[in-house]
Amino acid sequence: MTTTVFIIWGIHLLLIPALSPFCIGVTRKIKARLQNRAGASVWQPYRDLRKLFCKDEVISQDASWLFRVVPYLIFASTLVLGASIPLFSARVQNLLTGDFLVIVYLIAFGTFLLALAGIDTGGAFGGFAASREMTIAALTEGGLILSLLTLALLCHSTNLAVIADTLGPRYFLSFVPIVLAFISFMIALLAETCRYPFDNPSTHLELTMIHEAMILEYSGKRLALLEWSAANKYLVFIALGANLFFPWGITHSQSSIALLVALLLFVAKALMFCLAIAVLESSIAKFRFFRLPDLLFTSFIISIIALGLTVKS
Amino acid sequence: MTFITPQLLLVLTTTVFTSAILLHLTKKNSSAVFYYVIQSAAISSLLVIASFERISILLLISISATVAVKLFIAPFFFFRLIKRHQLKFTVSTYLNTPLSLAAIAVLIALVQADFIKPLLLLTTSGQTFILNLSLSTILISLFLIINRKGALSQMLGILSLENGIVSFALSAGLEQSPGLQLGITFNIFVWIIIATVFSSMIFRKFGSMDVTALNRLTE
Amino acid sequence: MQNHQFDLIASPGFFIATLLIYAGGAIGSLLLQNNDRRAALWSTLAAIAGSILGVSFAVAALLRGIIPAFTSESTFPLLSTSFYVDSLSALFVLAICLVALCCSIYALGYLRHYYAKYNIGLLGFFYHAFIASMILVVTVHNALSFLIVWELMSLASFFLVIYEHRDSANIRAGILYFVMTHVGTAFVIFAFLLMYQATGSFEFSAIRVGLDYASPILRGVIFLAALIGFGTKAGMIPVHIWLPSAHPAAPSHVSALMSGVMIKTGIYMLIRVSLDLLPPGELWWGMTVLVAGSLSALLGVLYALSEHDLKKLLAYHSIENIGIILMGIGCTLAFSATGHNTLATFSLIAALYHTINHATFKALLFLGAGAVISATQTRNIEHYGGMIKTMPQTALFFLIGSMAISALPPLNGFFSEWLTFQSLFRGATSFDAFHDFPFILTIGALALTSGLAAACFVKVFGVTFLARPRSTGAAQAKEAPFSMRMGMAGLAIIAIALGLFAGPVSRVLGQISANLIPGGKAESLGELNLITVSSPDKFYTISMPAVFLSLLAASIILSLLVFLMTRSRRVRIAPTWDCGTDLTPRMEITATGFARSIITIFKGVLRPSRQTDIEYHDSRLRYFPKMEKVILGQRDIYQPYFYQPLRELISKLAIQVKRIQSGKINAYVLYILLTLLGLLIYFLR
Amino acid sequence: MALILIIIVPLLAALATLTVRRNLFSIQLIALVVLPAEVGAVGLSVYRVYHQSRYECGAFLAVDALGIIFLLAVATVGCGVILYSIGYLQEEVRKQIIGFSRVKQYFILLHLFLMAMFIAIITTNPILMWIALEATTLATAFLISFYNKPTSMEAAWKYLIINSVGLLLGFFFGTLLYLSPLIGSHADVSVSWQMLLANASVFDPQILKIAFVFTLIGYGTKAGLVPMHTWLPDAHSKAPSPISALLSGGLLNVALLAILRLKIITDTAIGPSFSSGLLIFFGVASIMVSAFMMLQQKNYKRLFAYSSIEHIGIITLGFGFGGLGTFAALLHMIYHALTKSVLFLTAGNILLKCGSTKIARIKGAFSVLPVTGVILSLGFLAITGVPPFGLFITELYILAAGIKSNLMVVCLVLLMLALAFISFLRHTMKMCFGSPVEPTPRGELGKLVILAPIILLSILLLISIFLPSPLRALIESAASTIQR
Repeated sequence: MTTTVFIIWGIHLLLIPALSPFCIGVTRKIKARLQNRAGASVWQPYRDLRKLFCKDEVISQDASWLFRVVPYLIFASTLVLGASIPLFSARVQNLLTGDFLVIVYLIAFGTFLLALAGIDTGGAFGGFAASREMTIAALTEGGLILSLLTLALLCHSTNLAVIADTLGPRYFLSFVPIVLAFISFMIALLAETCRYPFDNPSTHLELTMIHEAMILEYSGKRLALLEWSAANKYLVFIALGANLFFPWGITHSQSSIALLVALLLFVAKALMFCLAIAVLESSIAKFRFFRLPDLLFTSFIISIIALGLTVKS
Repeated sequence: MTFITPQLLLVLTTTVFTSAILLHLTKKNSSAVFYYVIQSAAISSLLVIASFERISILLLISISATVAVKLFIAPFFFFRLIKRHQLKFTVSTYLNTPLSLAAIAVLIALVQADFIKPLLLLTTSGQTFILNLSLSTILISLFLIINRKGALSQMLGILSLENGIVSFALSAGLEQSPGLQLGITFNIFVWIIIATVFSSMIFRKFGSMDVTALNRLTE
Repeated sequence: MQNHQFDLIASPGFFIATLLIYAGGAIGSLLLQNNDRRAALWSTLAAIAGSILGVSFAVAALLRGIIPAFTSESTFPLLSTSFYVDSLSALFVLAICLVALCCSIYALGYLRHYYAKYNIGLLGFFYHAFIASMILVVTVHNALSFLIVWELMSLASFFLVIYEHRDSANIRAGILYFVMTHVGTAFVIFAFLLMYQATGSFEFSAIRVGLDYASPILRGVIFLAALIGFGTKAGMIPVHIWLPSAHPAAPSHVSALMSGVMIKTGIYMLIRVSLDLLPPGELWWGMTVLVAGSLSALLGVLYALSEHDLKKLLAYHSIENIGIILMGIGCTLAFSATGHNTLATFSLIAALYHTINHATFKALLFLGAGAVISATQTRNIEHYGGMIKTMPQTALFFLIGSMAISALPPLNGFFSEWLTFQSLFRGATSFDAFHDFPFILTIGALALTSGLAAACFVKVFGVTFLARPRSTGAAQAKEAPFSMRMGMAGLAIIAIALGLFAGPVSRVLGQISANLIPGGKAESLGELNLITVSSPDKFYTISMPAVFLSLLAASIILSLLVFLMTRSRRVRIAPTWDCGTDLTPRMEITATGFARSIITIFKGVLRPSRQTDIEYHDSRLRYFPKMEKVILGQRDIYQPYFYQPLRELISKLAIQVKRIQSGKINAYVLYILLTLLGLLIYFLR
Repeated sequence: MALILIIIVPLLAALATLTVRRNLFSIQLIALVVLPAEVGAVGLSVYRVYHQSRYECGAFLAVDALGIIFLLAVATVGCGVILYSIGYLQEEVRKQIIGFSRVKQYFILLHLFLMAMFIAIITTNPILMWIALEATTLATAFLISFYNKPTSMEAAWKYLIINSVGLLLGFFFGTLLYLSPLIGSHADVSVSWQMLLANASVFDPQILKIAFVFTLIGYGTKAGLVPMHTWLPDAHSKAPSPISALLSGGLLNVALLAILRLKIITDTAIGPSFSSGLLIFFGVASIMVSAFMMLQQKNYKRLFAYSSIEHIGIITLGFGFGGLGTFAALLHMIYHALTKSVLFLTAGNILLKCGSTKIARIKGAFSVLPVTGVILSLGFLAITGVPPFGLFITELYILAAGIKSNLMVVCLVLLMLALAFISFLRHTMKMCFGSPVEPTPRGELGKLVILAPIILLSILLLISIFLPSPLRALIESAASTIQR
């Protein structure tokens, strides 16, 4: 039994970093198809990462120790994030770091450091992007917290594992607030993971990029770590959306079959999210920067409405 | 008490009262001083008569001092002031004569009002009218200080106020010890000297005795 | 726990000894004022000694429980110097002495740049008086003595604010500070007078008992007066206007004390009055405090964003954090008024925890700012840059402070914000729909605030320490002296420790809160141990050590792995990519530019002022700008819309009143006549 | 015996000064001799009163606890002022602002002024008190016009006229009314406060009310209560600074003493509510008007003068509130006498150094006059009621005494006190900091002109921190006299 739990733990810890490049690949592939392109293989992100790890590195002469440390810290934070959220098994309810505020603030931790690293090289782009990133992050946080709070209040727990576990029976009783919260959450997701209409993840046009501009000076293994962390963050958000707003398929069982099914189900849900995001991204245009606050405030207001409609338990 | 008959008292207080009003009406400084002398004479005779009853050396000294100050020293100083600075017609007022008289009428009416009644109980002669007259004198003298712009008139107003108070005291039958009376008289004496010196200094500094020129300290 | 061990330390004698050391420090430095070095040495060493004694006293008092009160009558009626160090007082004494300890260590090096410029002896005198009066403020238990020491504290801090008196801006700041604090004190006096009216005593113990029979209206009025009065000291919006100008004016280690602990004395008294002396409270008290807290937090951080003066910016963050503390207090008041005692206790933990946390990290940040300012001689952050290379250790400490104040895990700021969030969550579920909404909105405000605070500290840290230097001052800066770094290191370690040992600290705070809330039991708070903090109903569970350790472990393992995997790769140092132009420091993002987008988004609230200055290559053509200069400032809305009209009204009244003194003697005599007649008619009708 | 000494010493000093010819030093010596004599005499009387509760000396002179407190305050301030005057006038002579004859005149009048105040305090006879008070007016009139400038003439004239009107109208007339129950009894010399008090029951209440209104206005004029205060800022700002100090620290209190004496009689006959209502009214009016006036002040001596009005208002308010307020008002009176004289003395130093009474012309007092600057700022803190100075606690007591019955009044007064503080702070800061308008050499003027304010300030600080219990006992017994 302990070995099973141990194995589940292991999978749990490694699932996010292992699966995240795949999700990025899938999203890119779907977007390519929607744009009538063939697109690269879904495994391409893995190849990119390997290539980057093999490369030599160039570091700006203006960069400080902070610039060198940040990629590790960010990647570590995404690892902790991945280990803290419910994925497929309810056997490993994380009661230590599974509070949703920890998740939100760990995300902020990464953003904070990345923005600093962006400024550190003294280039014009980095600082510029850091400013935009922090602006968006600051405004997103409210919507994110409040949308997750809606679920937390429904389940009377702020622990994500407990929410994922107990929301199911109450789902249809509080359908409207959950849907509203989900809309709010999706906006936050798009904002946090640098998707349309907030950012263009595949841009190389300086004026539109946010995330890419912050990591502009990185190369080699550090760039790989940062790219990977971004992918992790993407998958973390997808996992949050998939397991909290569609809380089915997380198994309590210990049998390997059930676990496997749950795992597959999780992957399927994640792929559905990738599809949805890709479709969404392909159907909308990028917003002007100063229209973004409107969207983020919308997310904020929607979740306040959701909270107002919540039947408290 | 026997020496002051109500009739006499009435005559003298009326004199005091009338001269207070005349102080308002006059336009000449010299005549104002003259009215003051009349007023002081009335007060002095009142004092003299009142003191017949219990005559003593100290009382005699104090009364003669009072008479000297009021009837001789004060006019002497004032006339000298007028003469030295040629202050014949510098008596100017805020209100013109009819309005002043109207204000005086109001003040006299106030004295007749109910709230002043308890004061009138003080009378020993039974004639509340006399006390009324004294009170009116006090208020009218006060009004003289307010209405007049000349320094001399203000001094006269204060002295007339003092006269009014003394007449009130006497008609209410209050007496002081002669020693204290002497002290008061001495005070008034010094006051007159100081005030005269001041007004002549003011004349030197400001070129007139008009107190409206004293308006620099306004903060 | 063998309590008697601490009898010696937690005794009145020890407490008085602490105060005497401060007194000795004050007088000694005044006597030594002719020699800068000796005065500095004496004052800092005495302050260090006093603070160590104070810390040990407070710790012992906390561990031992309540110290017996000690009172000595004075020859003044109703005035007694009575002290009663309950656990709440002990906590604040601890915070004051801890911060004072680090600031004093820091001062050892920092004072050097005042040599031969200003009088060190005077600084030492007021510094000691300031610390001692703060300690007295949080321990004294008689309203009259309280007011005296409260005013002494204001006085000492006023002199510290105007210490650099050759700068007229500092004098103005000092005047504003003293005026505001005095007006605040007037409200405080009013509150205590009302208590005296209701109870006939100025002793806290008698007030506590006597107010039970006071009417709700009276209690409400007392509460409001206390809120305004103590809110002024704490820097609550809209009575905060003194704070942003006063804190920067003082020497940095004093700013650290002022921002770190002095404004907390307002919080202390607010807790003391509203939870200890006045209860039972009413729901609207809590709601009022919540609204004030949200406003302070949100507006404070927005103002901070638009600020370029490093110390002023930190001062605005104090307003923000006071807002967060007020949120916790608001929850406490609302819960305790409605009988949710456990929740009230919990919320008070949040408020107290954030109070201590803010004391540490804000002091740390001010000390860091002081180091930077004394190295560069400017407070304008636009003139910094790249100082992480010249002052690496200061930068590290400042980074820790920045992360703590931005509520990033695993540091202490995160935990107290988490507690505040949890209290607010509980508030959002514990009342009817109407009363839930303030809580929900406050949650939103807090979320927004912490996001904006993070943005602001990216700006501060990025523009100050990162990239290339923007001025020669920043380029030639030298690392701060050892003692200054020691002071900062101490606070940084405390900040980390307070995050790591969240459970035990919360347990201590829980005990303190439970003592204050009638019916509050520390046992009912759920698990508060070294590993986890969780509620009995499993509403929340968190483990700060787990967060800390998992982050640490993940980073270490990851770095090892990456290091092993990529050992053979080379690292080349090269210029930053410059798009083919020469990259100059002028191309870096400025603080103005960084905050510009947020300010633009919130311009409805912030009302920024903007000053543009364009120079054209050809002034007739006006198509090719040679240089454009944008100065973004913050338009003060309190001055023109509230304080200015008030001032004008008073001036107008004063001018009217001035007419009384018309200079006409006739009028003067007329006043006498009219008064006489008026009074006669009025009284004798 | 001690009481007679108190009066005789200044009289002798005045006479002795009169005989001095062309010798500044003898005048100073005479003044210096007065100091220990006065201190001894007053000390002896305090000792006697503390042990016997009442100390009589012949038919006319007696002090009780109430009197001794005022005597103490006036004597302390008086001694400080004499000490200061010696140094101050010497400096003025050195600067050739005045000549020898003026110094002589000054000291004669100063001694007479002190004597008149002492008589007013320790006499038992109401009329004698009036005479003494009128004498103070006369003695100070020339002191106010000391510099013979047009404005000082103006101030002196206003002072003379308004005070004469006030005193004549109110006090003399009012006293007559108080004497009314003695009609027919041919009371001779023996009219005294005690006798009036004993006969309080035979008064007609209405007459007593009228009498109290008159006396309040009469003495209120002298004490500087609004709206009879108009002479006060003029006189205080134009008089030589030590005289301003004595006016504020001495004369106003003596006038208050008379009001108190009559209030005791009125209260005994018709109960305290009537007088307290009036006192509260005048107190609040004084505080409000002076607070607003201080805001716009451009002249620091006038600022201090208005502050005196404010504090007299507070003291009056305290007496009006009664209870703890009476105790506090007496204590406040002592504190205020000390503080205000310190302030006026520093004002003298500043005026002598910088040659202007305009606030705008004074800058950088700290750098020009290091010691005076410190004393000025301490005095400012003291006068605005900032701890550790005692005015803070007495103001609190007074407000506490009033909160039960007069909530709105207390609110108003709190606001006005804050306003007064603000105006004081602004003006003082302007004067203390910055660099001087005209380059002035750094340095104090002399030892004596610093010594006197320092002594007074130390006394103030001492009794602010630690109120000696004999003093407290005296004040308490005085307070119980006031509200029997």
